[in-house]
Amino acid sequence: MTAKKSPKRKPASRSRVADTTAAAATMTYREAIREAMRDAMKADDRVFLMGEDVGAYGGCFGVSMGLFEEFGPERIRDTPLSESAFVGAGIGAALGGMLPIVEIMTVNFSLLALDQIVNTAAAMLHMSGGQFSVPLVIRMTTGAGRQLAAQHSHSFEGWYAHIPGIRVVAPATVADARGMLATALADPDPVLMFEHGGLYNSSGDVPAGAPPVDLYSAAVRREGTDICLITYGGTLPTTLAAADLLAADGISAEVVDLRSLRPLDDETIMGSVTKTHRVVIVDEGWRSGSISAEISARIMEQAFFELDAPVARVCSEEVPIPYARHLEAEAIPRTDDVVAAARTAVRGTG
Amino acid sequence: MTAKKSPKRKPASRSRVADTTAAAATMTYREAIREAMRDAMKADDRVFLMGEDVGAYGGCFGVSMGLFEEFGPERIRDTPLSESAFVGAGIGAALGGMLPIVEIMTVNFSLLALDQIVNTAAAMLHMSGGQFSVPLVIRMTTGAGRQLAAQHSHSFEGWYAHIPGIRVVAPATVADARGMLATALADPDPVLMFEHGGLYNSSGDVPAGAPPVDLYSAAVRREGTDICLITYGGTLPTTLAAADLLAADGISAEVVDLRSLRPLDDETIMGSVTKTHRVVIVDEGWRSGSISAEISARIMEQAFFELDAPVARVCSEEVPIPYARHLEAEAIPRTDDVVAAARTAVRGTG
Amino acid sequence: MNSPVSDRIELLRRMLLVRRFEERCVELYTETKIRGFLHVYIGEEAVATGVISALDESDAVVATYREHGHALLRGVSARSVMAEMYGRVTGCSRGRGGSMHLFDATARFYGGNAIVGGGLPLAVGLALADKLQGRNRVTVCFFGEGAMAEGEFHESVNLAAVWQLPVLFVCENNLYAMGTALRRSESETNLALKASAYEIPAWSVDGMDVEAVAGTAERAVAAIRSGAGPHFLEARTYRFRAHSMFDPERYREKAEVAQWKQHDPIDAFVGKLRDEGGLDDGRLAELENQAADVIADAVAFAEDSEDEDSADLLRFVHSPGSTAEPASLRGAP
Amino acid sequence: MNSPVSDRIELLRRMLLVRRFEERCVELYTETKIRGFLHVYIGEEAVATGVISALDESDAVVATYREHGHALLRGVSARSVMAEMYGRVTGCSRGRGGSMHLFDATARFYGGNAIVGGGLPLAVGLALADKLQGRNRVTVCFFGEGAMAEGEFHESVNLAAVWQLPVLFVCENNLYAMGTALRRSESETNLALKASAYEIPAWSVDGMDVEAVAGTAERAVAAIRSGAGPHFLEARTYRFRAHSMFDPERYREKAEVAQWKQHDPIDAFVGKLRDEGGLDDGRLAELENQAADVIADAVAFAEDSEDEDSADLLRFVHSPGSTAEPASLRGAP
Ligand SMILES: Cc1ncc(C[n+]2csc(CCOP(=O)(O)OP(=O)(O)O)c2C)c(N)n1
Ligand SMILES: Cc1ncc(C[n+]2csc(CCOP(=O)(O)OP(=O)(O)O)c2C)c(N)n1
Ligand SMILES: [Mg+2]
Ligand SMILES: [Mg+2]
Repeated sequence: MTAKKSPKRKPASRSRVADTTAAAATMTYREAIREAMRDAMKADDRVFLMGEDVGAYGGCFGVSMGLFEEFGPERIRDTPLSESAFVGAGIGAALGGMLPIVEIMTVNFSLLALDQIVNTAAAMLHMSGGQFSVPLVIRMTTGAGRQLAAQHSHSFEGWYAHIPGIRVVAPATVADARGMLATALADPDPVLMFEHGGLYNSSGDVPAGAPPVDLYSAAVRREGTDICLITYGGTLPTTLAAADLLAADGISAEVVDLRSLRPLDDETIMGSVTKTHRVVIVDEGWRSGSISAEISARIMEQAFFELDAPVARVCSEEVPIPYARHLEAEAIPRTDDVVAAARTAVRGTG
Repeated sequence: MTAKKSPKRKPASRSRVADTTAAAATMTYREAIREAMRDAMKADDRVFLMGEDVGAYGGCFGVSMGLFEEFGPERIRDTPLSESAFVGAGIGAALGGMLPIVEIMTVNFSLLALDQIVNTAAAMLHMSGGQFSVPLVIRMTTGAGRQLAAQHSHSFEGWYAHIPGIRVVAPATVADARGMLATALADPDPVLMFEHGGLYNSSGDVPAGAPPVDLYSAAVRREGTDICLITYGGTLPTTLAAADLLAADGISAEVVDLRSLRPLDDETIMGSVTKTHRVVIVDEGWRSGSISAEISARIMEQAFFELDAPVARVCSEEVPIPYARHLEAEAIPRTDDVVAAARTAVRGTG
Repeated sequence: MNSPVSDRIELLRRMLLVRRFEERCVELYTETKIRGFLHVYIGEEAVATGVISALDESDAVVATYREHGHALLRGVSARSVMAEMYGRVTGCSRGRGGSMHLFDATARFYGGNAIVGGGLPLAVGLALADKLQGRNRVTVCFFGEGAMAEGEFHESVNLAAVWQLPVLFVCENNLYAMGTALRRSESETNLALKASAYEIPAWSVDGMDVEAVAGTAERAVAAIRSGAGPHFLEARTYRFRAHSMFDPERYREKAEVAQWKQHDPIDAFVGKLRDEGGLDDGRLAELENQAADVIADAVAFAEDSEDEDSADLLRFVHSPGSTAEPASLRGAP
Repeated sequence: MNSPVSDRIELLRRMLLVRRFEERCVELYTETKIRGFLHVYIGEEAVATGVISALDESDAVVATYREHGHALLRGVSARSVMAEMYGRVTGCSRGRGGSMHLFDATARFYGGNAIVGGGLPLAVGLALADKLQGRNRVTVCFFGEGAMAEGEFHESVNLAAVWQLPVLFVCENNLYAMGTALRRSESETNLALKASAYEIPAWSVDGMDVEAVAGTAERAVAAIRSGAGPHFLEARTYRFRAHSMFDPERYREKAEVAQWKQHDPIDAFVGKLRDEGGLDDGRLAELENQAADVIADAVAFAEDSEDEDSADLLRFVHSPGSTAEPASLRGAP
């Protein structure tokens, strides 16, 4: 399968991407993903998008709007409602030399395709003794906050991060949304990209040339000295807002955006822990067995003697996300929760 | 749905169970599960078993051998190969007033039914505002050690423990295998029971009357003072063996068998931590995002100042379980690994 | 109201109530009183009205996320449905479900499922329970034509057929799954023919003709009750409105929609009843007023209702009294 | 050996090799040289032999956990297959897969899948890649009749049909899924009829007659290559041995097995060739010897091969050089 590799790297190369978007630009998260897909489709004819209503409808959240008209029904491919088959077909197409982008409307529906993702996509390379790599990118919407209730609102990205053989990324900024897809397509193995539904309308800057973003390093979004707030995806804004409030309160919080949930960037995490000696992890996943537990456990293992206070977690309440606005708001991490947890860690009291 | 409750409790009541097995007995883990199912079927006509080849074939691991002849095809119900539908049918039957036991041959196949388990069984009671409880028991084989390779050998019980609305239990002893099913059937909510394939042939004693075992308390399998070894299911024997070796080496290890992975018995865990001040968690799940991470995080949160050393984890390597015996053995927790980790925790060196 | 209904005016009354109720819901959505996803059934009312009129009280109904009408027709009160969409504690799901998750135990209304195809295995299980307990009840399962591509459809219908369970599978074929036209999602677009491949009786009916639907459903339900096993019914209908409140409708021609509106099930039935006598302007106005009153009362009720206490957020994750309940679960920040 | 084969002796040679190879595997299993699950194809050889003889080198094959024969017939060397069952680094999957996970990139043999029905979506994707790249290749997907109850069958065949992809779906109907008889798992036991409900050409063939299978497969493959879209082929066959090495076979009568053994595809073909000339004792002995030599060589190779270095356990979880590779992943105790 080596033959596949060199060209597969193409879409990632700066030059190619630069061609299409020279100057820095401000756009929405939704547009950033769309632009990234458009670039990739132009850069490599093995790239195609498939999923439910990605074409004629324009994407259930409008992400692929316009691509159907630009690239046609073969490459912007509407699928029947058959999550297991079209995700599996994405795996097969990847094995057949394509670079598929498969869109699953919402993370809850991805459970219908979990067998294909875990038992095949993640295991294929190893089961075949290294013969069959699966250069597949699966994109899906995740997260709560839009009153979509218990079958449309969960955050399983941290859960997926348990599976060896796949990468799990969660772009939280417009620049990352713009820059991670090319890198994901250039990766020879399956990459799951989680887009928090609450971020689609957020807007931000994309640097000139829309530089590719790697799939393993966390980013320090804000420097601080008193405490390290670790988060990713949809809770980055919440966490940055908390850092502002803490600053006003005289607490200097560093904010680490994980970006990649598998693998985790232990180096950046421990670096910040060693600097601040106090940690709060903010994670929209359900608390028990969340990625925040893994991070806490790794800090325990790698930086125990650096800690001045136990690592704290601010997660979603362990409940199927309810519809009613006030209940949903109560169920997911709020800025106040983060502030309170940070105060407790620093001063021993919220 | 309250009407359902009182009779539903029946199978759990000592008397009923006592009728059928008065004296203490020695049996295999396999027989214990079978006896528990037989009792339950006799005790309550709403109980039935369904799954692939549970009937005419006798169960892929022989657990239900003989029950088909005893209870007939209606109550020992062979299903087509349709994991999603028959698990979902179990949910529906539970809503319809039955107490179904659904057997899934192997944990990997349960991924095909995950949508029904997570999006429906776990969420139904809450989504319906408390109207529809789902008294369903799902049994499945889990774990490695039999050279069944990457699609038959994983340990997802800790992964399932992330989901609110279900209980996850993993009987590790014959007595628990015998005593947990009645309690699970008496529970008004979905219970997932994980049976490690390596335990089926193990034999042990069942106390007179085969007393029901609750679904929330961990058991201290061995008392110790120097270190606490926390485990469950298939790695209990491994861990007890390690405790023996440690004893010979002058290290007194306490062994905690979690029994229930959701909910976790924090009280027993913290009790042992407070007593020993050192902890090693042994878990056949893949390390990252395993239940061992959650336990470590909780100890961090609830007993940080009790720790004399960082909590350590001995987990499976993060690889799809390989076929070759030596590679498989290398991939899963071994007694030596546990001993080494415990030594390091106690003496700062393995 | 769940005993078989012959009264033609009653059928009209029900369709009108559903139509007006949902028209009001759309207004309330734009007023942001209702949030989340809202999928209306406008144009398809004859299907659920006809089918549900063929059921007994003891029968069960499993529906989809487009189920306001099914809930009302099954006897779930307009008050509790509206309150649910408002997210109130007085809602049929105590505000936890919203538009896509309406439930009612007394009406044996099992939801309300936002996973396409997710209700089919449930219906099979409900019917299995009846069979095992020797109860002569029928379970009706509604789903769209798009759901027929899901593996759950295939597995569930086969299971019901192999076990000869009392299920009526009702496919609401409105020709689109969001923006995906039937011909782009199913290689066999004759859905009754497709279903008959499972060796079960499968019929098609004009889903815009409430009496045709009611008549066919009655025959199917009677056959199922007599032990003839599962049946499949395709109702050919059309969605007059957007899929949800977020649908730009770029996938179908306005002309096609206009064309179908010519066959509005309510207008058609009104016309029929006028021609054949039994309905005049006065009676019609009366029905409209009744519907308006019920809806106004439901909205007032929802407006005046309380929200669930936030402290009860974790209630019903497990059954009350379960040793797995909150405290242990609740993770304080 | 992947170009269409007309030579009848060659067909026999292949069936014999597969039969003798698996008979040896069973012995090696009892000698504990081979472990895990072992599913043999004994009695069904005519199916894969006939179908695979109809393929070109450039075509792709997706099989199940009962795929030793398919691998050998596709040209995967007996040495690498046997070494794989021994768990050696020289095995076709470097010892990581075992009996259920045989893979070979050069033979375009995509496994080896232990999830019933799991290979179907894969085959659809492989065919989609060919269509998108304008390559005139065919993908053949083998699965058992039990797999037809899985949702993956339904979703995959529909997808291939809607997109008119070059896939040949081959159902090896051996009447049982472990202990479950076809009539207890499928409401429609005429599987070709069932498949035709997806609006694709669907044929049945006597799976015990290698020439009949080869001829039918050739017609199907030619049609697919000419752009006629996916085809379905049911091969009626029977499993002479237990499902796996752990099967007490309580679900079928010895008489039924004996009855089917009367139709042993190899005995039948040998008889036919003898009658029609072209095969005599000498030639047959020659073929048996050839097979014996290949197998003896394969066993010797496997015996002499090395195990993978344990230090390489985490190789191939990600592609070599990936930033997600080991160190970062490996959790030292
Ligand atoms: C498993 C799953 N996939 C996708 C969706 C998103 N979705 C919601 S409704 C819908 C269309 C369903 O079409 P159909 O079954 O015809 O029912 P209709 O909406 O036309 O009544 C889709 C794709 C979902 N809710 N569940
Ligand atoms: C999804 C899944 N369910 C169950 C099993 C266990 N299992 C392995 S083979 C088999 C029987 C399959 O029967 P069939 O498809 O007819 O193929 P055959 O074994 O007869 O060749 C079963 C149930 C599995 N491997 N995967
Ligand atoms: Mg539709
Ligand atoms: Mg079979």
